[in-house]
Order: sequence, then C-alpha cells, then structure tokens
Amino acid sequence: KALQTVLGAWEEERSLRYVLEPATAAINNCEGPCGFPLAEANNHAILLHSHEQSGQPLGRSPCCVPLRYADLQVVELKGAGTEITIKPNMVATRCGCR
Amino acid sequence: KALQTVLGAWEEERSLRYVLEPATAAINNCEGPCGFPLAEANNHAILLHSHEQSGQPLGRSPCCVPLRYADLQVVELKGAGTEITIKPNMVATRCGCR
Amino acid sequence: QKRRCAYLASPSNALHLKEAGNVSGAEQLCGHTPCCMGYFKLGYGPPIPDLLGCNVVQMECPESSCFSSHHMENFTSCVCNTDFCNANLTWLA
Amino acid sequence: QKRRCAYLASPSNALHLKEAGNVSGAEQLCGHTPCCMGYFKLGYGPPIPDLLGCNVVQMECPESSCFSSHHMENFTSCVCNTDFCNANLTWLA
Repeated sequence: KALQTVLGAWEEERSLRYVLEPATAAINNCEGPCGFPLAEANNHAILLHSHEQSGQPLGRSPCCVPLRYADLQVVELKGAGTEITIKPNMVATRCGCR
Repeated sequence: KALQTVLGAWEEERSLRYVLEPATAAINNCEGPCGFPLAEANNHAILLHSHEQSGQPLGRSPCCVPLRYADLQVVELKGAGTEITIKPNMVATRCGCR
Repeated sequence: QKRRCAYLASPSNALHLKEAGNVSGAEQLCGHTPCCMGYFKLGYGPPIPDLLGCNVVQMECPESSCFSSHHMENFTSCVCNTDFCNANLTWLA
Repeated sequence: QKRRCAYLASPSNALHLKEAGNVSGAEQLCGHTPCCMGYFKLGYGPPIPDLLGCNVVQMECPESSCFSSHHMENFTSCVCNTDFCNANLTWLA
C-alpha cells in the first residue's frame, strides 16, 4: 500500500525515445499486500477479499496498484526541433487495492 | 488479462449486509500475468515493466486489475422499509495492467 | 405479450421503478422483464406489501407464484413469472 | 533575487514556457526556478539555439555554465544556475 520511490529511465522505451530531458525521474510504485482493512478499496476489491477470506479460491487476489498519476513535462525531439510536451500518467501518486 | 466470471455474495460484507436482493451476482475478476505486450497499459505500467526487463529489482510487478466497473442495482432495507439503491463499482467489466 | 405486475412504490422507489415499465394506478406493464417482484413486511396478519412492481434487480424468476421462507429483520421478498403474481406473498414459516 | 535567462521559443513552446516566468523580448524572469535551460542543434559552426528559457522540466542545475557532451540526433541541451548562462552552449566533443 505504500507509495515507493522508483527511478524510471526511458531511453529503451519506444514511445519515449525522443525525450531529451529529463532522462530520468522518480516514477514511483505501489507495493505491499492488500490485507484487512483494505486501503483505498472499492466495493469490488472488498468483495474479492471477502471471497478469499471465506475460503473460496480466487484466480487473483486484490493488488495494490496506482490509483492516481501525475503527468511529466518533458522536452522531446519532434520534426526539425525541440518541443515541450506533457507525457500523461508517468508518476504514481496514490495507491489503493483493486 | 482475461476477465473471469466470479460469483460474489455479500451477506458477510458490512456495507452490503442490508441488501435483500440480489443475494449473489457475477462480480468478475481480472486474472493473468502482465507480459509484453502489456494489455491496456498506461505509460507508468510500461515503465515499470521496462524497469524489470532491464534487470533492476521492482517491489511490485505490474498487475492485471479491473479498470472499469458496472454498478449493481439492489433492493435493501433502509429505515422502516425497502429501498432500491445503486451500489457502485460492484462488477469488473474491463481489465488492464497497472 | 408483456408481463403485468402489481405496483406499489414510495416516491423515491417510483423513480427507480419507472424505467422498468409504464405505471397505471396499481399496475405496471413491464418493458423488458418477464418477472414481477414483491417486497413484504411480516407481522401478525398477512404479509404487508412494501414495494411491488416489475423486477429491477439482476435475477431470474423460475416460479409462477410468490412465496418465501427467508426474511431479514422481518422483511421478505419474491420474484415470479405470471401476471400480478406479486400481489400477495405466501409465507412458508 | 530571481533568475534571468535567455529566451527563445516557437509559438507552441512559448505557451508552455509562459508559466515559468515573465518574458520580455529575448529575456525571461523565472518565477520559481533557479535554473536556465537551453536546447541547441549541433552543426558545423557554433551550436544553434532551438529553445531557451527558464527550466520547465524536473531536474536540478548544479552547473554554473552551459555545456554538454551528449546529443540525440544532433540535438543537445544543458541546464545551469547563473543569469543568462543558457545563451551559449559549449560542446565538449
């Protein structure tokens, strides 16, 4: 459930390969188990958890994932020059159980 | 990544304990690994995947979770009588990697 | 041939029930469901109707008449698949 | 004492750069960053400015002058922390 700092680098990433700056940034990750009481869970996550707790098999347990993201402003190569662009959903800012 | 049928029951669930009908419904679950190419992934999930692929340790791998839900209309006990209510985010309808 | 059900609803429930079919007095003509629903309060006399109409929750109606043997805080319910079957509930104690 | 940077931007970049500080001709007064940024194209002569202004991407500026030894398809960049330091880039081949 905790938001952990993770440094991302994207030179290998096809959709981000023309980014000049920044070369890296903290993108973060959500980690940790989804135990009771479920953090930031919705009805569905609560029901999945109940299902498991009652002893029934579940193909996937609730997972702690990012619920909210921040965009990242970058400068990338575009056509004949450099362009300031906003890349969406780059940095995890809030975690919850789904 | 596949949307799997899962039957939910909520008599044990505190927030749903006054629901008269339905007693159960298919709530579904998202299952499966998040391998390449990532299904329905956003920039952040792609970067987490890249991070792992490059050999760096990651506290949590991308997870296949519900991205969209349907609400469920129920009849529940409220005060002195029965009331038709909409319970939000009860049924998973779409999966993706986060 | 569309299902016809007994109809009884509080103002707030009436809003939700509207989409299930046209209401005419104490009767509702179901737009798309073959099921009538009935919610009743148990007491000393016969079960008292609390909410009646075309079924609006996700469930099948295999029975032709309205009966129940389960309750929650003295409220019970049924779904059934014949015209006006929800007008009365038979309580199987 | 706010940072002052050399300023040069295409119309679309100017929109994004606006929020970084007031522009006055070929000069920008930074609202909140101590860093100037410069993006240059390498060629036969001195590096040609492509985008200059107050820094708008998430990064520190530990250097007082503008230099670089890396490029991507002949475009290079720097950030630096003194007034107008981004007016020229020194290319370290």
